[in-house]
Amino acid sequence: MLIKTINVCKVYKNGLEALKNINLEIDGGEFVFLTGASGAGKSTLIRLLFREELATTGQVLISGRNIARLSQRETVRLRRNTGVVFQDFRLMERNTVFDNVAFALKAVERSWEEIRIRVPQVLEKVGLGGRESENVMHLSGGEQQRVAVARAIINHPLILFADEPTGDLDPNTSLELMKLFEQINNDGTTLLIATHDKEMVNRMHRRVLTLNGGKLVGDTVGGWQL
Amino acid sequence: MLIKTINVCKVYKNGLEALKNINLEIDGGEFVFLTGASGAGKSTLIRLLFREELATTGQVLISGRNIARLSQRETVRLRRNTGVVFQDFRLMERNTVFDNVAFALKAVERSWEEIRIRVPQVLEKVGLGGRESENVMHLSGGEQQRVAVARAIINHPLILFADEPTGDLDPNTSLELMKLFEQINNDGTTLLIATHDKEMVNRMHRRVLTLNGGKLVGDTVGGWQL
Amino acid sequence: MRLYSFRYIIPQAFKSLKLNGWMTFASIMTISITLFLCAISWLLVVNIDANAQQMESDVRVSAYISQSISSEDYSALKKEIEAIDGVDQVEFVSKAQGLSDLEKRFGGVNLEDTLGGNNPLPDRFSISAVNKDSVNSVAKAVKKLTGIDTVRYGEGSVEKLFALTDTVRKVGITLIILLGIAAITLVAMTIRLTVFARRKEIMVMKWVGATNAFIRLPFLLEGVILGVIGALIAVVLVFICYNYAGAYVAGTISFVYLLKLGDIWLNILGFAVLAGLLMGAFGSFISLIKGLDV
Amino acid sequence: MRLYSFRYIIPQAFKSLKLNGWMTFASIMTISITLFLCAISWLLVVNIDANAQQMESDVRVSAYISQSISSEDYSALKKEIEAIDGVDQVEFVSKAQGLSDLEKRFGGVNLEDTLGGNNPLPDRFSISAVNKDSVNSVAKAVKKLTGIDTVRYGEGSVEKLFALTDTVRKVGITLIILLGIAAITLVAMTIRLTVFARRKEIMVMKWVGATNAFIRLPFLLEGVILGVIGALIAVVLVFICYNYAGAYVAGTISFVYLLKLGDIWLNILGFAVLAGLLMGAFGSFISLIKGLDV
Ligand SMILES: Nc1ncnc2c1ncn2[C@@H]1O[C@H](COP(=O)(O)OP(=O)(O)OP(=O)(O)O)[C@@H](O)[C@H]1O
Ligand SMILES: Nc1ncnc2c1ncn2[C@@H]1O[C@H](COP(=O)(O)OP(=O)(O)OP(=O)(O)O)[C@@H](O)[C@H]1O
Ligand SMILES: [Mg+2]
Ligand SMILES: [Mg+2]
Repeated sequence: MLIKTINVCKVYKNGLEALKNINLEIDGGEFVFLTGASGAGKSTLIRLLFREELATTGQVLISGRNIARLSQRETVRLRRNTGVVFQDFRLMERNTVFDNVAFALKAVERSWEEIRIRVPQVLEKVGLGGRESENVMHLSGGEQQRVAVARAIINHPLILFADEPTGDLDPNTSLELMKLFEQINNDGTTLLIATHDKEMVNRMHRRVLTLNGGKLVGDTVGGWQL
Repeated sequence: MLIKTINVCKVYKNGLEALKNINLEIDGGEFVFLTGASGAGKSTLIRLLFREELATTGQVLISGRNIARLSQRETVRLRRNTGVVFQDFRLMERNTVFDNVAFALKAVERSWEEIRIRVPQVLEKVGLGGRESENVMHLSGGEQQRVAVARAIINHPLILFADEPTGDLDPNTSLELMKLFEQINNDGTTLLIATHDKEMVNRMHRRVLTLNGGKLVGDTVGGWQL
Repeated sequence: MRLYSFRYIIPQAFKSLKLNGWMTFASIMTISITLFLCAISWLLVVNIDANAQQMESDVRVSAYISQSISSEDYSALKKEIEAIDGVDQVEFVSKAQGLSDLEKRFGGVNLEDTLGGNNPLPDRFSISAVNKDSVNSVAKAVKKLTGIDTVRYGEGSVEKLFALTDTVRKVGITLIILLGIAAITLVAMTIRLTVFARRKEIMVMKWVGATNAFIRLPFLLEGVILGVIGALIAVVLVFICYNYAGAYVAGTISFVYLLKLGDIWLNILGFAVLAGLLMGAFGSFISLIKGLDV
Repeated sequence: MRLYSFRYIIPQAFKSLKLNGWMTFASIMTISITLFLCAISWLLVVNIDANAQQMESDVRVSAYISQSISSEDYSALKKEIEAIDGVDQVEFVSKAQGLSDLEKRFGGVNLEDTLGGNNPLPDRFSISAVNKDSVNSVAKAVKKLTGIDTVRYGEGSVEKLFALTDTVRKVGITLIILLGIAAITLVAMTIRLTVFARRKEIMVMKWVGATNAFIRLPFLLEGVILGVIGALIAVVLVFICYNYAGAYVAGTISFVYLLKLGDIWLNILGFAVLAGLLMGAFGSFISLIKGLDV
């Protein structure tokens, strides 16, 4: 099992119980949607899975290892194998589109030749070909979101967590992005995509996890549940 | 005519032509959707209308006044009568939900008694009743978006510009927000809502402006155009 | 802007100081440190100046009385000298006293015996001037009097002393001015950094319709509060250090004259608080001019 | 971390200095100003110290020769004195010269005539010590020699002088240490502010899998670059000011001894650059410890 959670609860510092007893298994190569109302706990779950936050109780296992117990070196290795699209993008402001995407390769110490070739390729894939030299803050909301996607996928991660990656995209662009995700999935990446795009979820007909008030209330293959 | 643009073009500093010769009229009390692909120029148009940016050529008239020619005092008056929901929220980080919303009232010098009563009321309306004392950065993406909406509407603005106000919201919450917008519209506020939520636009059956590559390519009452 | 807006502006300033926790701390530190250095420099300068004045007022003109004058006329001569412009005090030094001074100087040789009671030294007046600039003119005027043979006031070395004290004063003042400029720049830089870190917040305030004054006043107030707190900390540190230094100096170089803290504490406090206040306000102001162009 | 990561780390530092334009400027200003103040204080202290040493070395012990000794034995006596530990130079001052010094002092009275060619003053040796601490022991040792009557070295005032120069040195060093602490604090604060302004960027770097070293090194390098540039600016300013001050001092108080820029410029440059470098690196380091806890 690639991803597994055992009785995971998350209580934030202000006492808010964001996740309640989540038990979850995701196999390598799966393509999973995570749905739920606003504030249901989707982002919180993703944050626990890539170790931005630690579970209050319970365990999160990636490839069988409890990620709360990783050493610094192992944490870095986990992050290098995990792509994340943040709900609020978290781009490096004041940097160019190229630098934002290239940083993910620089950080894992790829050669300059490789960076120069692969960054434009991946930008082309998300529909931002030729925008390399622009400042990310000078892009539209949807364009920024796609830069965030490009950064997350450029490393061919084993796992991709995407938190509402189509929130700022129109239906057509969303569809293209989904096709890209399918392609990545076919290449072997496991995907967990938090989304509230009902139509998209229905159309894709994949496994759907549904959260409600911090509880996992649905885990079926098919369409939108709520 | 409340809002009118005459041959408006916008060329950004990097030479990108974001809007091309936009001619547009919106009457007081209208409820208008603004649609278009990612990067079509929706946010740019809204930025011109509330004077975050100035048009490169052409004129933007609000209540018949060219807003490029407003004095500082008049600009402040215009802003006080205009509510804006930003695509990236622009909340005051590190402040509480209450402070973020209350600031809009403080800035226009309302009394403390009024603030104390109206802020919880409007938060209740957007489904965030009882969350006043939380730090905005500790809210989920959709919750933050609703704080931004609450801040924009609390002053009963004459005009409300909302840039993808449902981008981070699930369908049910979106629907409730739309009902709120209709209610505001009934109370006399003119609304211009940039959105890419096809289903919503189809369901509401209102006037829809469609942008494509910076050009206004559609202006009809009815559904999604692209 | 209506007056009751201050209900929001004042708490806003305090709230933001609290929210920006350690940025507040950094700003206060900067102001404290620079004001502390300024105050210490100022104390050094005023104390050196006080000692220089002391040394200057110790300079005396020796007027040797001609041996052709009988001692009955001395008091008239003294009056004449006292009447000269710029003369402060006139003291008579007899030749007997001059001789015994001399004997002391030469390791206790008994000159009086050697001379057979015949003292060749002249009587003299020791004259002090009201201030250092008069020394020269006093010496000249005294010299013109009949009955005065020679006038000496250590010409070379006194001029040296005056030039030295003058230079020390100038160097001290230059240092204080330099420190002051440095302090204002540092504080402006620090506050500019905090405004920069909060530029988005400022933009938001504009979009919801706040007037410039409504946005700026809390920042200005913040600056003032930072400045005053910083100044108070600096003053406390200065007082402690000065007390300690005073004890040390009294123990080792007691002949050096040290201004009493009791006499100057109000100056320091007043100056520091005013400077802190102005620095904070000015720093905020400078930062806001550019930071608020929306 | 592989070595060729430096291909990214080094440009990253420069890029970020450029991107953070005026934050870079503010940091450099802070470092320049504080180093400038440090260097100026240091120059003051070393120059005062040089002058104090000069004054200290001017202190001479006068040994009055007993009149029972015949002048043929003087050279033997001189050798004896020269042999004493701590004696630097010995100069013979004849009683004739002593008398003429005295005559000058008393406004040109002709003492020789009055005394009828009978000079009552003793001959003496004027002795300089190798350093100020030996003055006392030299005086004591000389006093024990047969043939020496009395020994004088201005006991009271010389002790005063030594205490004064000592205190001046201590105050100067304390000031420099204070300034140094202030400088490091200010620089750390400034860099901390810039790191704070960029904390989100740092988080992003972590999430894409950068190692701590990969994130920290550019910051450290940035700090070092800021420090060195700041130091160089400070040094140039100091050189200009010192040259100007040198000309001024030479024109007004030429008797004050001023170290030549040619002799000390390398010290200043080396010290300032090292200090700037360490400050920058240390400032970044401190800031990163807290700023990077993710
Ligand atoms: N850092 C935090 N501190 C305190 N409470 C938090 C924090 N982050 C989230 N919460 C709360 O936890 C709950 C779940 O938040 P989460 O962000 O997981 O929701 P979500 O499902 O992603 O919602 P959305 O669709 O709006 O993004 C929310 O009620 C939110 O207010
Ligand atoms: N500040 C800016 N400087 C330069 N170019 C800009 C700037 N803001 C937007 N653009 C460009 O102008 C075009 C229109 O941007 P705009 O933000 O108006 O699009 P949008 O319709 O809101 O898209 P989205 O649905 O993705 O938010 C885009 O190509 C964008 O890259
Ligand atoms: Mg979320
Ligand atoms: Mg937009």
